[in-house]
Amino acid sequence: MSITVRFFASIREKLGKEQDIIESKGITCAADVWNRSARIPLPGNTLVAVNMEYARPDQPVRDGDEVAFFPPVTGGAR
Amino acid sequence: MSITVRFFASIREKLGKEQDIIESKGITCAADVWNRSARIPLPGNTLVAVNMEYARPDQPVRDGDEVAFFPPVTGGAR
Amino acid sequence: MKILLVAEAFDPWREVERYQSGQPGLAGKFGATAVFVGTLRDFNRGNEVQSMTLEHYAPMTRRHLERVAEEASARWPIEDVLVIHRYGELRPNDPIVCVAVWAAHRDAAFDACRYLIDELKTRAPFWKQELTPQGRRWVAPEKTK
Amino acid sequence: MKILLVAEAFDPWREVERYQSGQPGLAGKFGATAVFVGTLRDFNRGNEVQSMTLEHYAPMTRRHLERVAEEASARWPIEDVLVIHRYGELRPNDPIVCVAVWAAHRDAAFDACRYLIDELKTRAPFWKQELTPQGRRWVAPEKTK
Repeated sequence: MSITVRFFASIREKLGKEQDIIESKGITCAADVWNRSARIPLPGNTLVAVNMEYARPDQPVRDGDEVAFFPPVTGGAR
Repeated sequence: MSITVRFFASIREKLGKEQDIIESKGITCAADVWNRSARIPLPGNTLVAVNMEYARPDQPVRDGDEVAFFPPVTGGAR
Repeated sequence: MKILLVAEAFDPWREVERYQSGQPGLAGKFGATAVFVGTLRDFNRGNEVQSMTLEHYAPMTRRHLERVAEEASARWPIEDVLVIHRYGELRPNDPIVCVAVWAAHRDAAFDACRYLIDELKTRAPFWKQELTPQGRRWVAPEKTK
Repeated sequence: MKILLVAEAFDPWREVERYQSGQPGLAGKFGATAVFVGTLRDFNRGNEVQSMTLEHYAPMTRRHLERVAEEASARWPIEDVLVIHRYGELRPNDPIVCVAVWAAHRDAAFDACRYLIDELKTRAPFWKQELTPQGRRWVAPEKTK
């Protein structure tokens, strides 16, 4: 009965952790996952992915989901 | 005292010659070169080059010039 | 179609040649190939760059690269696509990304190649951190073109 | 900048790799490479193509390819250009033309590469003749895009 939480790049560094496993009890959306795991306000430009699909913070999450938080992406070439 | 004339591709085939050297006497423009060397009317879509620069049929030519006639170009890739 | 995520330096020209020769069904069918290669420069915004670390979210990266390639294949008449993206620690002059598109005609090859590189920049979860003489810094996302 | 007119089949990926490695001044300075390769297909307008002969006006061809490359260099911030154009008798799957552009940024690389291939098609004096089972035929020029 758990949700996997992943943090990347500057958010990972800021929180000092890259992965968390939290209880799903009481969690209804991605923002709840952030609040329980990060314990600081969600930075405005943070991207959210639920099960590797981009999502909004109010997207519902359920037991077994993987929820990721990361800054704007910078792949490819200039 | 001569002008070098070159024909390419379908025009070369049609005339049955790829190069001609003609007297420059009496020649004032590229069209005169065509008329003396080809002896048929200049086809409408023929491209003309004088000394390897694209030119109009009425471009003046002088002794020592190289004048070329060819169909629309088809280099590169589709 | 092939998507490669690689941890080690790669030679994009050799990879394109190898992929193309390994697709005998392509021979004679494509008239146009458009390739884009992004390479790490030794300077950025006025600073010397000594190395760059490319972090990514591996399974999500692969899924989104595949999706962008499928979108390009649906949108343009193209024959094949190869995408190679590096991750991990890179040195200046290392290729970062290579996108190759084979098509019958050049417009489709160019347009699909450019779509791929533009889309992967905004959708694939990669993050760049540069090491400069002033220390490490996360690269800011590109402004909208 | 290099313009090559070649009578024999060439491997465009090997040539790009070789040219790039032979320009040590480029290393670290370019972030983007755009390459276009045009290849002879084994069909055109519904007919099987057995071979193609590419006639050209050698010194004029070279002069106009150089000029197009210089125009691209003046118009976009690019670092280097390589153009290879085949002439003579080609077989299906043989590369016809390769245009490679190195630049700091991708927009310039793409735009200059496309400009080069579009311009050389309309200005370089090349003529294609295809051999099909129905005989030889001169290829008609492309309609304006």
